[in-house]
Amino acid sequence: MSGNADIYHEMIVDYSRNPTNYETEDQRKLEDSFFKNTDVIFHDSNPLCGDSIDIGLKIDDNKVTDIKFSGKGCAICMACSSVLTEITKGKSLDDVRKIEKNDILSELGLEQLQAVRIKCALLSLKVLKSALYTYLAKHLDDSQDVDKLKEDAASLY
Amino acid sequence: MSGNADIYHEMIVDYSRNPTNYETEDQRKLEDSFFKNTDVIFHDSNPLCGDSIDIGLKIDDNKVTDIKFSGKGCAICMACSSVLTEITKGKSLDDVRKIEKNDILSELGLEQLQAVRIKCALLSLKVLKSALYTYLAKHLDDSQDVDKLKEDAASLY
Amino acid sequence: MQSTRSTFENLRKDFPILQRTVRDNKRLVYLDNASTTQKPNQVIDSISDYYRNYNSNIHRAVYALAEEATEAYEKTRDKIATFINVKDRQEIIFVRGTTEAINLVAYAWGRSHIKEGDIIVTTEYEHHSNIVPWQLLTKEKGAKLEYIGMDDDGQLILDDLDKYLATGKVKLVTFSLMSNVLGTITDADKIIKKCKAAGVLTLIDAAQAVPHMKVDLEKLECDFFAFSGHKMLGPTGIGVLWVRKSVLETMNPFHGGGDMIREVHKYEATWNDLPYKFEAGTPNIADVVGFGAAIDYLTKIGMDNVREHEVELTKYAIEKLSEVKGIHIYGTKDISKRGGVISFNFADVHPHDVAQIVDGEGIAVRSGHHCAQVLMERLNVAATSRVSFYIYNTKEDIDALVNSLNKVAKVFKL
Amino acid sequence: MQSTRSTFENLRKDFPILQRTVRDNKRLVYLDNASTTQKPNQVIDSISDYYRNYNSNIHRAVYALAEEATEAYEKTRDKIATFINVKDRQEIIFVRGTTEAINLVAYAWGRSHIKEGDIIVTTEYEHHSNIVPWQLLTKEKGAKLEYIGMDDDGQLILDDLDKYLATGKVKLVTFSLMSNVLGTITDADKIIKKCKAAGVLTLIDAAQAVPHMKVDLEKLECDFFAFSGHKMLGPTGIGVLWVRKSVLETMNPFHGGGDMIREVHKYEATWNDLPYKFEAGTPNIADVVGFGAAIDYLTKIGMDNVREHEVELTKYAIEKLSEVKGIHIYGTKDISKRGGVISFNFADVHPHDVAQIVDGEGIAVRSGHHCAQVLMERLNVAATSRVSFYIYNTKEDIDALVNSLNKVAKVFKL
Ligand SMILES: Cc1ncc(COP(=O)(O)O)c(C=O)c1O
Ligand SMILES: Cc1ncc(COP(=O)(O)O)c(C=O)c1O
Repeated sequence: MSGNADIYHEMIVDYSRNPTNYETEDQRKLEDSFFKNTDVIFHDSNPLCGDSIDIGLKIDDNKVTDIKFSGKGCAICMACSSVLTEITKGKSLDDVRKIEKNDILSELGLEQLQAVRIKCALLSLKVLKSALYTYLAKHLDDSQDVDKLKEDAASLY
Repeated sequence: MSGNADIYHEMIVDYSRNPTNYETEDQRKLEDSFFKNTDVIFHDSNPLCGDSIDIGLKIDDNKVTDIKFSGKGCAICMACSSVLTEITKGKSLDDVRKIEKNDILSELGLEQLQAVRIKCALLSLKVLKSALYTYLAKHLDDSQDVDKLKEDAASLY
Repeated sequence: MQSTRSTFENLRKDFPILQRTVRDNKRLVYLDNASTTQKPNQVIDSISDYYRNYNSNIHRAVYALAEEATEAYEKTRDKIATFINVKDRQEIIFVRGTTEAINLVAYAWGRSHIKEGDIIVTTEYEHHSNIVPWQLLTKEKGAKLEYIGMDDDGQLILDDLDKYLATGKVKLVTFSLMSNVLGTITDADKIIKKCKAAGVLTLIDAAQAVPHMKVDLEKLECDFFAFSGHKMLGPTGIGVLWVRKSVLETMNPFHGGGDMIREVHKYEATWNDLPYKFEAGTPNIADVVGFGAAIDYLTKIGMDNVREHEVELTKYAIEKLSEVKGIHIYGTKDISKRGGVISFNFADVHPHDVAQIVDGEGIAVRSGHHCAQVLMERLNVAATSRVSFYIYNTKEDIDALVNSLNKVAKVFKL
Repeated sequence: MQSTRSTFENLRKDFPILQRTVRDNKRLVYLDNASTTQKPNQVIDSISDYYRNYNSNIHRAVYALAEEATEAYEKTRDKIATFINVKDRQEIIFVRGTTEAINLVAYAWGRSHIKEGDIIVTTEYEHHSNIVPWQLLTKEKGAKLEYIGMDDDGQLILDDLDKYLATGKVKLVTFSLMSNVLGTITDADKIIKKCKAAGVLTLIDAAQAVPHMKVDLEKLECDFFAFSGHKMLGPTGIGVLWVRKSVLETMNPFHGGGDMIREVHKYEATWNDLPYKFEAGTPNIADVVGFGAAIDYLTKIGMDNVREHEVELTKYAIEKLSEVKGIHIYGTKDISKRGGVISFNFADVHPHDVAQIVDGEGIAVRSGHHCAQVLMERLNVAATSRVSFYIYNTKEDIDALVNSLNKVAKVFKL
């Protein structure tokens, strides 16, 4: 394994300081907070490290028209969440379902991340998939389909 | 340590087959059973091996006028119980309190017995001391004295 | 796989303790394997290796040691899954041993699922660890504990089970797959089939089974399954509870603490994913690693070969013991229905005295109630002597035992 | 006793893991001792020696191996009694670790002594293992869990305790003797005095205290006391619960099974003497033996020397870390009130990222909530970085840490 610091290239450090599609706790308290106006919100946390992420989605015509995240996490978590929201925005629900872990990891050069940090990197993807099945469970009659999505989320790491 | 079989000299084997001051389960069921006519009975067992001993005492004028045991145990246990009852019979309560483990062990040449078998050898002494404090607790006002006896029994092994 | 016989002859050299002598230079003949087995160098060294090279707490830390320790710990879970044929590693919980496993079920499942009037069914040949937890639970809940009786051949009387199931009140049937006293192999398929038909859950105490024969949980279809590492070449202090996922999901936490939580707030907490929800606190990491080495060792031999070896020894032992005048062997003589455990009594000599005299000859034999006092009552004996075999035992061991019994006969003038 | 400094310099050679390198040949600098410590050869070898020479189940069998194993197992109990100054060995119960110890109390004492409306008091700086079991218990019983608050210097606010005690409803006050995050040493004497005056029992979580300073239970006068072997040079999987005899005698059994019973009949059982009543099933024998070796090792060094060594390191570390721009250290700077645990944050860099970057330099540092999320909430942080020392750490280790933090500063452009 190469030096651990190599993971922390410019992009990740930048994202960690300036996450995209991000709302702070204070912003969420405001009247016009994105999170007060979504079609679905999901929250999850990493029991091992305490990283904690919310994702909110606006969905229209089976498309994710807007997405934001909020919460606390390490640089890896914040960068991956940022990239994930960028990838997701505008995609059809079907395409969102197809997002795989490597879509995120490769974008940030994190394919070699060790197991314990993978959980930091993929927490937001897990939350996104969970948000989606929560939404679909309400709007879809096909419970088998939803179960598959749920399994998908559970087996991420 | 010398050969284990050396422990099993004639006397022990004999006692195990013909215990003295012993009542079988069947005898205890009879009308004139000793155990139906005692001043105190105590029961205890060895949780490690299942040896299980009852001792009954007849007490008169602060003397053990008669004593019997019943129950199940190995040769060591049966021999030691036999010897113990022989020693005890006729003694004043004060003298019974003074009976020590070596009084039994030395009688049978068992001073070198290993720890786990010591419990077989001394179970009946423990039961006797417990029987005594049960009796005294009823007939004596001095609870401190009884407590000491109780401790005595507990610290045997 | 090479010839089985030479495999078993060769492996004795892996067990350093078998090279030692006891009691005035007597060769150690270890025949108390139902209690705990000896360990091969491969297991002993894997534990030292862990402490020498990558000891660390697991799961939470990011540094190198923690990464290596976590991987080794979790790899044992996978090895166990393969060994007992479980598809979902989340169903495998590490515990101290079979006793803790069964108590965990009694607390974390039992306390929320057993109600007044319910019945839990066990058997007359259970180990105390599969009786006492259910006594405690049924007493607390005002439920009832009932027993499947045993016939004189050491087989369960399944009519009893039918009778209890017919009441409609049975919530759990719990039994050992192999008796630790008689060696009887329980007809688990039959019991489970009856229970499934009645919608009743089943728990298998496999402490004596997993070490000695191939067990396939896909086929068994029980709901709870428990065994101990130390009875199968593994270290002391580690065992496994397997619970079917759908049942596990209905269970409350057992111990509260680190690693089993997701989020803790002052007045409430949420739980970690399975199986971690049931593994609170720093686990016995080194011994999990050692347990993995034990499973590797057994896998290499092959569990069918282990069984075959023991069948051969058991047959030989029953034959030889039967030739000694005054020996009474308990349980069935049908080898296909029993494992390598033989309980016997020798004339009127108390088993303790038997054990002590044969110990003088270097032979380690167990005597007593074997944590099965209910069975002792059923057999109407205070105790038995017991020998039990494992992969490193030989026919010479049995010959030595028989010789030493002759010494018992002499001392007690039989 | 020879010069202390040379003692501590010499003992590093006893720890094989400290000779290894990590991450591209970097010297291992192990600074996560609050999580688990490394083990000296003396401990590692005592475990191998057990398995190689006298492995056997204990207490019940009469043969030679069992005699030796039982003696070694029980000898550790005596060593522990001496180490923490307990007169009555029957008060010492072997458990897996602190987590199991506290849960045992919650089940075996709590469930029969806590009733609706009762209050259990804990503190804001507890480990999850001293919070979650009480949440579970108080929820089950309709009782309440209350917290002694912490001031900004990391000291408990004992006025809170007075307030709760005044209600007359408090049944137990439970606290750690040393915080695993801040290193704060709790003023146990003061708390216990107040509780005794109010007739309230006290439990001490000593997981972080026993390994690092002299503890005297004759003087402490608490009622329950728990610690883990793996945090004090001992193996994983073994720990101690001490309970005052008069309290222990009021407790129900925890696990049912072998060794904890006196007599088992079909529908009822009676219990073994203390402490065996609370040690059901085959215990972790090998690790009890290893734990004994760890206590011997620490006894030889002397706990006052251990404490002195750590005070020196902690002083040095606080000094050096304070020189790094952007480092914020939590808790008191008064060394007499803290142990060798330092939690800090580094500017806006998340502790995980700090840990990962310093790990690249071979330095094992912990990041996260340290199983103390209630404290994290109190400190208003998501996580901290934590370093914690033990007998084998040196000032060079701290210098290496500080150097690696400069690397973090560079990566994150601080
Ligand atoms: C203060 C404190 N209490 C309890 C524990 C739990 O100990 P264990 O994980 O050994 O059960 C720890 C260690 O993690 C601790 O630091
Ligand atoms: C059938 C059976 N069940 C349970 C146990 C208890 O196992 P442990 O002592 O490892 O918890 C044993 C072993 O003693 C056993 O033989």
